Amino acid sequence: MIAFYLTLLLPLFGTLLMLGIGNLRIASYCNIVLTTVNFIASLFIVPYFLNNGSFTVLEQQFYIDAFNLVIIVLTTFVTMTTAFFSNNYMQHNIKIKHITYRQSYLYHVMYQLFILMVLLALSTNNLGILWVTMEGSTLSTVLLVGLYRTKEAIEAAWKYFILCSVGISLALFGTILIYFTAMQELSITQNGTGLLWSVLIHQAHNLNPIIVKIAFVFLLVGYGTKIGLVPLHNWLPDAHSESPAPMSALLSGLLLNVALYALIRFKILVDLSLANDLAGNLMIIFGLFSFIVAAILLQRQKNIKRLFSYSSIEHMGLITFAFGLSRPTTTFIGLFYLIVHSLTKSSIFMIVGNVIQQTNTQILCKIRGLINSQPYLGWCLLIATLIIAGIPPFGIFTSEILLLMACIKLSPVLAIILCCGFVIAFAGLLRNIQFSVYGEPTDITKSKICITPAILNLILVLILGVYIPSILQELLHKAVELITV
Amino acid sequence: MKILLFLVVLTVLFSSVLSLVLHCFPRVLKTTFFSLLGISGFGACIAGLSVLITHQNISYQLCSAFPGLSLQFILDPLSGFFLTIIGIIVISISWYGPGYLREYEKDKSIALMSFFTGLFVSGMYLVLLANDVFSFMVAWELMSVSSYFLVAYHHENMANCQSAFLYLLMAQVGSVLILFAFGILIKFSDSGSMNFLDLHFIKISSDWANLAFFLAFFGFGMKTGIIPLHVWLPQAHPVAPSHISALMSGVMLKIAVYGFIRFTFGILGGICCLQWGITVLIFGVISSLLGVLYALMQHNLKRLLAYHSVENIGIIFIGLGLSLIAMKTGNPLLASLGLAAALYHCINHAIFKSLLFLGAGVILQQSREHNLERMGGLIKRMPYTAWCFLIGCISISALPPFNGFISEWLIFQTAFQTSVFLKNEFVIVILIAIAASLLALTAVLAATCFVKVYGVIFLGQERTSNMSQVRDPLFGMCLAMGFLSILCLMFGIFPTIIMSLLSVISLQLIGVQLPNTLDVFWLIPITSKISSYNSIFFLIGILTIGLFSYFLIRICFKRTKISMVNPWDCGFGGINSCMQYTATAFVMPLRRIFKFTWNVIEKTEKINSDISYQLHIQDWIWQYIYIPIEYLSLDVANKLAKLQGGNIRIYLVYEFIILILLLWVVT
Amino acid sequence: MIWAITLVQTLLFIIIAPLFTGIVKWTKCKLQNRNAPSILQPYFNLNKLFRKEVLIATTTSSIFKFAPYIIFSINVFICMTVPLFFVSVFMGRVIDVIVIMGLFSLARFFLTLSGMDTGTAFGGMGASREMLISTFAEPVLLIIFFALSMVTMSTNLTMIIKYAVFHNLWLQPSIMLLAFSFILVTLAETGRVPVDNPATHLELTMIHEAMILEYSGRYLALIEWAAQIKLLLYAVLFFNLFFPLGIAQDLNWIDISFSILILILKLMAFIIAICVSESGLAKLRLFRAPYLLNLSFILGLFAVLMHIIIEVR
Amino acid sequence: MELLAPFILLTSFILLIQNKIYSMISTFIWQSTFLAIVIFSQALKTPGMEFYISFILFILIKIIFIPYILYFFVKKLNLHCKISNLKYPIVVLFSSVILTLFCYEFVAPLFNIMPNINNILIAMLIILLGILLLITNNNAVSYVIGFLSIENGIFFATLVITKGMPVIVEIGIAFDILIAVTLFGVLFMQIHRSIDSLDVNEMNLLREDIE
Repeated sequence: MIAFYLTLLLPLFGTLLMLGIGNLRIASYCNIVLTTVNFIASLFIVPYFLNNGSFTVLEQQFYIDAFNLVIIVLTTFVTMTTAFFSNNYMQHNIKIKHITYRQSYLYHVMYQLFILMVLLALSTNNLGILWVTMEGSTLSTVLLVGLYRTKEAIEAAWKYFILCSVGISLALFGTILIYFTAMQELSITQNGTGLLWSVLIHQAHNLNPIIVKIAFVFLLVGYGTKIGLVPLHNWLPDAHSESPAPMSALLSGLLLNVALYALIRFKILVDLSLANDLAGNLMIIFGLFSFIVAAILLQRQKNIKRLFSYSSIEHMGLITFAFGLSRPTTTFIGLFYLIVHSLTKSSIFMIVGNVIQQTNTQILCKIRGLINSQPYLGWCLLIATLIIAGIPPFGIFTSEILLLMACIKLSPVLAIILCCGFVIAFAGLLRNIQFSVYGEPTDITKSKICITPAILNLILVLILGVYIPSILQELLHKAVELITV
Repeated sequence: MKILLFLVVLTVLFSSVLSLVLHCFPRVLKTTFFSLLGISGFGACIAGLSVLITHQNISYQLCSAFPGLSLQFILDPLSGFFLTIIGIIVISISWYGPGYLREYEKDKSIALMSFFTGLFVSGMYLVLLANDVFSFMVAWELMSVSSYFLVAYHHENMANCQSAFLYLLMAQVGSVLILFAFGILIKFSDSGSMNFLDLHFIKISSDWANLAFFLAFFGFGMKTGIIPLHVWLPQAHPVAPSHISALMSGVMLKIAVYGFIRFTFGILGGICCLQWGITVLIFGVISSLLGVLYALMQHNLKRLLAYHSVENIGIIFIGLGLSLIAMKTGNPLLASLGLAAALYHCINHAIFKSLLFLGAGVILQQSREHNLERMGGLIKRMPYTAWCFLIGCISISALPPFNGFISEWLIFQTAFQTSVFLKNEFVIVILIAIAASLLALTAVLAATCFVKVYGVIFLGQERTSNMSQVRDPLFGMCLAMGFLSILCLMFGIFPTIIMSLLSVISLQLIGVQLPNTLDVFWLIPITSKISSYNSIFFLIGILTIGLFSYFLIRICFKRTKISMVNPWDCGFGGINSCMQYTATAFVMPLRRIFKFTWNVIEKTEKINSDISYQLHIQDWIWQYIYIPIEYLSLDVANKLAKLQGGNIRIYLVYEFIILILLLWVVT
Repeated sequence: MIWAITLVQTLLFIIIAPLFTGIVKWTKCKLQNRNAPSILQPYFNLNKLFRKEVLIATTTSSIFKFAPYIIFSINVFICMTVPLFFVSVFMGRVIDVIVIMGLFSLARFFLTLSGMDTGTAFGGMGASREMLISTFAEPVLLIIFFALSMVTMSTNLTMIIKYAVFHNLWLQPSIMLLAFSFILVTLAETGRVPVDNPATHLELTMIHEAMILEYSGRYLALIEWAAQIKLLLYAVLFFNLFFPLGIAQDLNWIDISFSILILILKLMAFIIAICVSESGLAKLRLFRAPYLLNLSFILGLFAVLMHIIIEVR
Repeated sequence: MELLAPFILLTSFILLIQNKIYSMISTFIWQSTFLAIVIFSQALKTPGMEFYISFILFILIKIIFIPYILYFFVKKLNLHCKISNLKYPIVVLFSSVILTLFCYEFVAPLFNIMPNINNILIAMLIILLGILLLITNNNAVSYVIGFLSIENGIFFATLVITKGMPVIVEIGIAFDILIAVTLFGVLFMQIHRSIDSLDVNEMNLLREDIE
């Protein structure tokens, strides 16, 4: 129980601490220390959870079950590795006068605030607070996206802010509708607990189906914009490509997961109340559509970070598709895919950050011959791209195979689309990366590269690809029972 | 035996990891890596042969991460046979490697190459041993990705990277197709288990089986290089270092053939229908004919050999097609003969193709020259390699004493017997007749091509000056080539031993054993009344006559003098090297007759008194299938990019429309 | 006893071959009313060549010296397996029809290699043209043997002849078509007039001659002799496969002498046919020769069709 | 309560066709005041303090703080002289009419089981008109007002459907809106410094359709 309090209070304490510290070097070291302690604290929740099941804290305001525990541990781990990387990255930026001290001060404050908001969103029991913290996480990252003050960065920040906040406000309307249906069921005495998840889950089967359907539409559009499903994805490539590398690692590694977590929370309710799989089908359609469109758009990307942000859209589409199929096996694969994807994607953005620092350009055709000029970095980039494109021993490939197998069993037509998508994505990714990795090296500024956190992530993905530790397997099974009713 | 199997796979993996560790001093690394590789190859041979001889399978189970999914491995006669193929080639490469990599030590890092070679060989082992879909796919992808790195080893010029990318992309497409085929099978297996053995007993309707078969055929075809899908092969193999391209074209194509055999005969054994056999036969014939026709026109030695791999794979698929037809029309004996012929050609092709690639490697290493037109007269400078290369050329053009002829002869026998057996199916007999004659045409064209290659490279006069420092290679390389050429001869002279081993496989897959004759010499496919071939008497007969006539002439015409003169120059003056027939001239008649198969671009310009002649041979398929696909994908991407217009109001309009649409859908 | 008969047959083959070419040349000159050299002229040539001094080009390698022996031994070995007048031969089961085809292509392989070895234009030209012709001749040979083995259910030469004699196959239409296409192939393979003019040394037209231009002395003798054996072989094969009328089945003297007589008559007819065709037809242009062979290929296919349609059902 | 609902709807209609910033801000203030009155009437009816808290909060933020900030920025970036040239106001009005028709036609049957049907539709309409406002205007400040009118619509929906959200959520939402508006201000400064005009159409550097 204390571990849980610690995990939540640490980022709060961190934000206040960062407000106080002016010097960049101390701030980034504190950042690393805070995030590591936070990760260890979140690890301690797991044994507590394993021996006495899902529990609520602070008279039902916070609720921990298998599903959000997995994502909390994942979030804290990714924030820790990104903190290591951002320490080196920010110092380099300061050295080349890319950002001023004030901006790095803002960066660290917002970094801790973002972690606080995400952890709150994951652990809250109250769906209203879930909306508030989602809005808070968007607000805290807007300034970070526009950190570099270039024309494109400001434009990206503006678009990110407008599109996400408008989208999420629709989600708020959906939450209100859910709250209304809950109010009708609950007796007057508990009017305060209408929005509490643990209460709603028991009442879900007799919620009014019609209103729940409309609520889910608003929620899907709302949180869909945050996940980056295709018709609503336009902010994602701009935001991820213009923000600083640790920021884009966090954005694509964590924020998308949290949005998907929120959507699945509501999907469980909708499935219980509607009894037909309307929610699942909608998610399948959106997921598959974004998978194919993103895979096709991968072909023509000129900017290295845009390339990987489109690959994030593609993988998130695939994960939504997996959850949409709402079978025990596919949800298991979806969860596993979520973990593996966020690990790989954050490590890729760290490596890309290093590459951009060396070649100080994001245009793919200007980066040439990395293997010859920077062997470690070049090989890391090549292997990371191949991992995300799906090569054998790593996690992405295993989850792709299992998803395809499950999908063939359910509906072969969808499986055909999946196959074409895999191949197009593979072609798009490798075609663009290979010229920057092979060939004669262009002139680059030699500077210290820090890819140890990225390699740590990739090794974890390799281990996950081959063998899942029993604790994780047990957690995932509990989460699957929760999600697929 | 199980420990031996472990030993084989683990030594390769250990050697690849070791090579990363020792990367700072290449000489030690080179010797240790190749010796470990040799040991594992030798172990593989023993394991394979032991299974073939003692028929009992070795199976092993490894539990893995996911629920209800365990990696199963099995070594049965079929995979044992292919394990021996890998073993033989890996042994010869382990001798060849150190000598060949001598020049690589200075600039390039050998550690990376040996790391990926280790992974590549272990991937191939695991593909053979895999007994369930998951481990098969993992090993398959491991094999193609590690060979991608090997192909992209010389990544200085962009053409290599482009062909490496094409190679990996087509391997990826192939593996997705195979995955889909397996998926269909799993869909029908009630227990949902991925094990090959359970998949064999599934109840599947015929049109699903058709879909699965054709998917698997094009998936594996993509990897073996059947004609429409062969485009990556002539670009990827010549680019890799020679011993790797020997490993790739000698062995990797066979692994893909193994996969196909495992899928069609192993899993779908019971439910095959006639169209399968016919399509395989037609594709086999087309790819063998077009493969050799394209090979004729090549100037780059290694590209020529790569095209020949396409041709030989076509021949293997002809054998498989015939056996499928025979199996469907109810004659299992002929089916097992066809399968045995195809497998026999697999091992033959593995041996003589690796011999030729290793020979090509020696030529390239010594003369630094890829283009045939600039070589000539090398036999005088490196006689040993010349003779080994000659044996390779003779066996690849399927001429009697050597192993190429045996498998071709067996395929002809299957063709004759199936046509005799299927007297009343009018269409099939004509198809088999045309296939057999086109196979003969391919054999002759292969002979023409290798006469050209051998004549232009080794015989005649030197065409350029830099042939002067060409010498016979180091002992290791000579040993490898010698070992392979002796094997070519042995497989040509003692076919009955191999056939008895192959009949064990056909017993396992088709259930009918070939009538193995008792004595060692007589190769009698079905009954001696129909046809028989005794390779020992044949060879003894020719040798006795040859030696007898040689000594007879030497004794009774001792006194005649032998003197060396300049060749006849019609009295005009000294013969110089450019008067010789070049490779292009040699195949000019065939080019004019078969001109519809290539996209021939010939230009002769006359620039102030000196005439320049340019000839470009392009592949129709590349122009009419692959380039349009590329443009199509880019166009679709550009059109879709309109979605990201840049104006925030348009994005909001998208959101608005989606909201309205969903609301409308929900009500 | 059989191996004695085979030995006699092979020796007979080797000895008659130059005589056969001598008679062909003699009749051709008589037809074109030129006074012809004596029938035994080939023997004198061979004798002279064996004694003459051997001149070897400096540019050639060891293959140049080995090739004639290999070619000669291949052709002699084939004589051991092809029955001349007695049907079953000691080496009969060792190789079958396809292996004979393979042996001919092996001989051609070494001949072309030796042609290329000299490093002169003639060698390369001859090799390339020889390979062109054989590219179109091989499939025809195969389709002929395919049809034959379909009819006689076996690819073994002795089995085919026994079946043909027993069922007197030559009356069947498909066998007649095969016979005609086999004649066209023999013309191409042995380098007779429509495809290649054996008598001339003109660069434009010679195929077989161009490859052996550099040979002299005993090597030239061996190759010439092998070519003559090959011509006789094709003639005998033609009659054995398609008109095995009088061939002896069992070992009594009457049958053997009768079959020798029939053989002589058949060879005479063959010689007359060749000479008439040689003096009548002009040499085809090089790129026209494939059309001739394509014609024979289609005839072969028709034979297979005919066999299935008429004879089977 | 029922009396004021159409007035709020009217104000959002007027917002759509405004072309001067000042008039837009004033219409927004009118909309917030109407909403405040509705909250106050609700507060009277129900016992308990949370409605009074949300009333005070609402007035503080929506009527005093935000308009002050907006006026401050408009004066600072001297936008008041510019007229947002709405090319074709008629089309905008026409589309808003279609929107209302759509709402009444399609969505109404869904909500018939709810007590006060037309209030919910008005709330829904305010939200959709807010989005329409965003789409049609091209001035950054009008985006702020559009965003805030959507918030007003949602706030009105909470009042009508569920008689107000739990207090924590109310405070959270208000706090979020406050931060959102300050962020809008910061972004205005940055945009003004980068492209020295607040026109949204200029900001399309990040595009992919140009080859």
